Amino acid sequence: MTRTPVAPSPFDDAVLAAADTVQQEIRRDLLDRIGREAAVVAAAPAGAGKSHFVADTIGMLRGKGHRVAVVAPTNEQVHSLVERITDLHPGLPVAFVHAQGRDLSPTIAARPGVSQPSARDARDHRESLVAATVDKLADAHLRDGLGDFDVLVIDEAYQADAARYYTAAAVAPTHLLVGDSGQLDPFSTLDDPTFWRGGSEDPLQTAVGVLLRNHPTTALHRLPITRRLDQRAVPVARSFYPGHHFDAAVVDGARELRLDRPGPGTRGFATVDRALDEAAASGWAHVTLPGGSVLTADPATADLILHLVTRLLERGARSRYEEKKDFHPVRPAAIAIGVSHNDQKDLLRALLDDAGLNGIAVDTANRLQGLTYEVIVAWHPLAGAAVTDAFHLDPGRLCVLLTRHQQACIVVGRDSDRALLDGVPPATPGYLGWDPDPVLDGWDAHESVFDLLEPHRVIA
Amino acid sequence: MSTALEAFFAGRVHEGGRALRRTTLRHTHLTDSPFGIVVWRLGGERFRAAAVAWGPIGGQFQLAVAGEPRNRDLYFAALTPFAADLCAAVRGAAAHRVARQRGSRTDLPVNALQLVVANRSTVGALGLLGRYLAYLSDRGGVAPDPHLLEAGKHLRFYTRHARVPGQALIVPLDRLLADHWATLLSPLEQANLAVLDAQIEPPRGVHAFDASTRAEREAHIGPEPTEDIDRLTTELVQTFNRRRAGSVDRRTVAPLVAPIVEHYRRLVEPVWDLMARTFAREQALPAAPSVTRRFEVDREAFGQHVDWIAGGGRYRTIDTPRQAAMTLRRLEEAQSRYEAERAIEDPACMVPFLLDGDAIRGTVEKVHDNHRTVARVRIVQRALLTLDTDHPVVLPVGKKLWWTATAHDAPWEVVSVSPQGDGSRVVLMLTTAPRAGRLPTAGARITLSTLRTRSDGFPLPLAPTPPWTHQPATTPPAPEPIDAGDAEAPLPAVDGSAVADPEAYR
Amino acid sequence: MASTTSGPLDRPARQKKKAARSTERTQDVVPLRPTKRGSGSARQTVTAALSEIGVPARTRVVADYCEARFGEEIDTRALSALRRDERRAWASSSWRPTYVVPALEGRFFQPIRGLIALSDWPIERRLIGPWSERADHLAATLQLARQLSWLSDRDAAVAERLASIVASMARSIPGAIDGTSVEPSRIANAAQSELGELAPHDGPWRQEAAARARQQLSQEEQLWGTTVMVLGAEEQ
Amino acid sequence: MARQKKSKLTTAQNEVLAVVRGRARTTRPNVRRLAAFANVHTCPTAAVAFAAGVDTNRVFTSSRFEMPFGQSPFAIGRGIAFEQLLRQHGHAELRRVLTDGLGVDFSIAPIENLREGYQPNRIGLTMRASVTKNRMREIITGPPRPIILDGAVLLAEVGGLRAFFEADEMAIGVGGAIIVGENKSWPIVDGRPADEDALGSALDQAATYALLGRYTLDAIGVDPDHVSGEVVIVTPRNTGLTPVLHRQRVDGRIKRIERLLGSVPKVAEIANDIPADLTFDTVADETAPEDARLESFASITERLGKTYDPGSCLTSCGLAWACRQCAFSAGDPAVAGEVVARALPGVVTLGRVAELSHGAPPSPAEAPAAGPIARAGRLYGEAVPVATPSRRRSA
Repeated sequence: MTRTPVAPSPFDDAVLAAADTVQQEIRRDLLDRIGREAAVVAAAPAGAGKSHFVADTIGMLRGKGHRVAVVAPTNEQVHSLVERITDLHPGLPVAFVHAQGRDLSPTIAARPGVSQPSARDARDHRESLVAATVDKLADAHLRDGLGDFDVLVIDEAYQADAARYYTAAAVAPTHLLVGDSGQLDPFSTLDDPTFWRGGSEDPLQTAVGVLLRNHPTTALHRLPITRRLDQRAVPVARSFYPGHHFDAAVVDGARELRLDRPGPGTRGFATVDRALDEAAASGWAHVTLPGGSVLTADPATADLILHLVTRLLERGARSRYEEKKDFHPVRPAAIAIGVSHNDQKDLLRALLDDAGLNGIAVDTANRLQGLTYEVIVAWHPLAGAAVTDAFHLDPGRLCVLLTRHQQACIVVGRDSDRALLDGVPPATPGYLGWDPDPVLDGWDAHESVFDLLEPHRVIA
Repeated sequence: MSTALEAFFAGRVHEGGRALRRTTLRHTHLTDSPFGIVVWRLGGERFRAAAVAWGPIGGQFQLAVAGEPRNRDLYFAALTPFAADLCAAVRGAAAHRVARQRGSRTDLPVNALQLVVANRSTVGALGLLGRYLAYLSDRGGVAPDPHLLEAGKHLRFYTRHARVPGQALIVPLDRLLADHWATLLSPLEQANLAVLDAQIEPPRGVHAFDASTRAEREAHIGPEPTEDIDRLTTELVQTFNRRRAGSVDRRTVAPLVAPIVEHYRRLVEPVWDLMARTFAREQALPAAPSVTRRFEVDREAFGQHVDWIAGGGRYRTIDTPRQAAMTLRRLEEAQSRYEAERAIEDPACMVPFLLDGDAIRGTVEKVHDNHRTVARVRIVQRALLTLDTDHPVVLPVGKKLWWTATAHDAPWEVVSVSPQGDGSRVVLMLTTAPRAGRLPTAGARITLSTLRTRSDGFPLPLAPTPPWTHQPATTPPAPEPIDAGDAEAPLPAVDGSAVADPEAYR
Repeated sequence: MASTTSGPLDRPARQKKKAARSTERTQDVVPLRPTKRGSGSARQTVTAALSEIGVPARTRVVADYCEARFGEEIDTRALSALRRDERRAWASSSWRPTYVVPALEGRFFQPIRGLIALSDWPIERRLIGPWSERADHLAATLQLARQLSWLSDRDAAVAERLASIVASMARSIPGAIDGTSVEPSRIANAAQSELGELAPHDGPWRQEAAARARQQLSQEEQLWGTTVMVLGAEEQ
Repeated sequence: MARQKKSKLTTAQNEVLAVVRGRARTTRPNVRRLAAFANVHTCPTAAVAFAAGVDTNRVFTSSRFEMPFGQSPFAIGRGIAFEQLLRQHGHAELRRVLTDGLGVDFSIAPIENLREGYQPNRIGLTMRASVTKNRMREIITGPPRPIILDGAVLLAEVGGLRAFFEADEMAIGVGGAIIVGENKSWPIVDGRPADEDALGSALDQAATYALLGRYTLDAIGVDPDHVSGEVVIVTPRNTGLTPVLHRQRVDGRIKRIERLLGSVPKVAEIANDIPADLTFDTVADETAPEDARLESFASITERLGKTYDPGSCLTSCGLAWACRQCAFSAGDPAVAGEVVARALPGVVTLGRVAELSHGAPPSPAEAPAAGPIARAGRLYGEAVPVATPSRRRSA
């Protein structure tokens, strides 16, 4: 049990130094390329502090007088980018160009330097730092001719697909692509989106993918650090980044989750309490309901999840951090529930609202990408499934669900889930010029994660 | 797709002994003068249509048989009449235009030539044939008949357009039937038109399953022949080649090819009749309102294609990044809109959405159209709708649903959900100003769902020149002839029983 | 597998196939079962019967139900042979369909002779504690009574055969049988009310025992029971 | 690398298996049979048939359950011709395509043709296997010159028994690595295969050879990773037969094959606990009446158990049509495919599904699945009041 006294420095200086070196190289390579049609790619594991790095780099670029456009796939991601930038560089002018109804939250919007002009105004005033979603920037470029920047910075570049990148890429010659290669690839609603797979024209490859495919010599750097995850979470995270080594920035014991009121409570809560204690002590708990195949929006699983979060708050969870060294209560806003399907999301949302827990976020893996919470409850993608398929095996989905947390992650599934990986994976089709295989890769990732979680298993 | 519904269908089909309708309407436009095509290939020879039959569905077919399709001269001689007819039919259909009411510059063809084939594998076969013909080289200074090249371009266009969800320019009947009927057949088995038909209309007193297994054994649809079929073909072709002794002269060859023609006529006839029968059966079903809209999109594409060809245009064989990006967007658009239109127009197609909780149905308890609320800064007028659903529903507050009657308009937002009788009482708020037509009347039974028929904002065409990031290091090859190999001498056929491990050549 | 909708093919599969054999049905109809009843069809029939009963049941009851409902004679001795085959199949491959398994007693989780269940049921339903056997009997009676009333206006023949079973099952239930008449609704109510009294005891016990089982037992033991030899109990 | 130890069968075990085979025609495992078995490996009946060496594709010969797995003579002729094209004139085409594709000069590389000069039996295969092993050893001991092995033979332990696998070609000494090649006679046009599944299985075959090659090196104490995780597929380009080479990484597929080899049931174990008197004899008896053959098969599957999944069985197992018949006869939801089977936890037959859809009272075990089905029944009834009648043809 990690009740070790706080180390003098909560950080692992070697890891920080290594990360800093790489970041310096990235900035140097970027500055070398300014004015030319060239790019730098920064691949990061989950929670490497990308946004901070992006905000910092943007400040550096603006300091040198370069005009910058910074984009990300979703509005939420851009909102938090604007927040980060203004955190680090108070007063630095940032123009957030957005679609109707996607305004910044009033508090951020009110910060000095922050403006929300129309695309046309942004163009006319030659705003020198524009933030937008990839789609909005593309639209503003085509419709209103917004562009002519020195540098385009793309965050979450592994979620942006080549089709969206196509137009955004035209706003500046020099690009910095920052992203997390372990998360979900761009997806399509088509029944068969594989028509172009393997071709350099494939609109569904990632922005990074199309860039490296067409320009294999592009500088590619790997950040060797995760700041969000601590050492207890790293082994699991590593199964999603083959060939990419990284370590936790914080030393063991720098973080702690404490449950003031002791469990186990009433008989009904026995399992829930055991799960919470395990999660608090080790950072992980894998709670399994009785085996068997159930509907995707299984009520029993939803109930268990509800109990877990209510009980977590009831027991007065408090956490301690490298930054905030003394304990502070875990608020609902610091808890999120990750699922794979919208009907699971709807069911849980309804249950939580009834229980007056509107503060707790529930969302699908796609929407949780890039976000951070203290505690995550993850509805295992294979929970109660009768068979495996490409969607539920996708390593990216599992990666997102299991790498959002700073303190603890509670995975909820069924006894029978592990057995789905007995036997042999299905035969898969082949695509020339396209090596990865989501099913086979996912099969391995899932298996190693199951093994890593086994010591934290709590049978419900 | 709702698994519960699929299970229900399986149970009822097993019980009733025949397929059940998945729809109450027909969701594919079927024209009055469709152009049918049947293809039989030489086994393993993806570019060799050993026989092509074509003609008006329900009418007589013409049959083109080369005898030795691996001989360029014989092959082209046989295919030319088919090519000529296809070109004539396409140009004929494109001749009459009407000025477009709205949108793009091009006038809209009044009609478009609808191709009908037995299955999706025939679509694939035509695609390869088209790829082969569209870019023929004039080897040895002999230019192939221009009809062949043009027909190749048409086939390329049709098979690429086949990917558009809900399109009706080229109709693979297996797909059409599988969309309209629920059977006991697994997806794999649904690829056989005869098997599908047997489950839909089994002979009197015969269970669908028994009828379809027999059909599976006895009916051959093509385009890929079975071992038994090609054992016959092999003998015939060998005799043919021996007799013609290298001659490709029409007069010499014509009498010799007759037995092979007969062989394929026997193969084509049952398929042709089957196509006519299945086509007629689906045509009898009332068409869904939106098929005309979707076919208008098809006609536009068809018109643009014909103009492009007329202008001597050629198609790339590999999309540019721009084409791929725009196509992807177009296909996704078409797909979601097709799904929505089906379910909104056809109660049977809404069932899976109700079962999966993506739609709710109930009786309007009351409508309050003068509710005031704050939208961002100012007070606005909104409508509140109270709906009593037949079945308990799980909906988070704030979830957006579209009333099927206004699926092209603004959504309703869930305000509250509470138990009520056997179901739930759901209060929803209209997310825009309550105008007439936007509000249902009290007492009405209505359905709301996540489906909508309008997408936000129409996308702009992408810049013609790709950004440097999307320019391949090596520029992709320009469209090239792929017929180089067809100069090679025909390969000797080898019977499976004559080799140790025939599987090795699969 | 009965139903009433019209059409020549709506009879239950087995009857349909008998028809196919006896009467001059068209050749297209393939016999729907091997003509001889081997241990083979016993497996399917017993599985079908158990899933319709829905709780662990005595082999005798299952056999009677099979006969009444499907017109299949099941030799109760064949059932133990079946169970051996089942376990071999389970051990021999990663095949994981529904098996016929023994119900387990709740202390050492040993298989209980002559009381069978289905492997895809949650373990708490396959465990037998102080109240469980009675509770299961009531649940079974309740379900069969409902089944009876539903069938009676759909398949008189089957209903008739079923009635006697339901009657004999209901005998032990106070207030279920009024004289000789078999009233499904009356029986159901009686079973329901007694069940209502047992549930508060049986339910929690099963939950607790199931939790123990899932902590202590391997997947295999959770299905087939432990093989610890205790006086009086023997592996079957 | 874990490598199963091979074990000889006892006479008794061999006799048991002989009984199981009866009159059924036999077959040996090879890369394609292994791949086919992978698709049905959870089926106990398929496992027993595979272990006993029963040729499932021919068990039902000359009955209505015989599946048309045969190929057109033209297709086979094309395949053979393509192989010959690669070999003729001292393997000129193979040399060219490897040189172009791998960037290593094979124009003068020695070629060890293992297809000729060896007896077509286990002795010959054993000799070819040892030559293959020796040539592979040279990757570290020998001079750094490229060699091509045509028809390399690799040893595998399948189900605990020795099996021989024949690789199309093996290019040794490509930058210190060994690269496995697989030839297919279907065309690649505009850089795309006509059929992604065909490409997938070709890559799986190459992956199998790569894995067995690694086992071979491992067995002789050489670093297995000398066998590259990248394989090559050689196919015709466009019309005609002009060969072209494609490189592809198959690490994931290699892992899959490793799992597969590990999950093939041990023949010895199967022989030990197989029910006595269980045999495919009657099933394979072409003189017996069809229904008798089916019935005998049904009793086998009943005793061993079977998993019928149309999606995988119909493409991979010669018993599938018979299995489908049994499944239908039993009203097994599996006939309608995996989606349906998955939707019905606790409900055993389609007949029962129909009843539940008509409102039959579900048992506690059936309740979870019954609710949605009954509701589907109601909703469909509302939407389609009377099932659309359509003209019936008379039989």
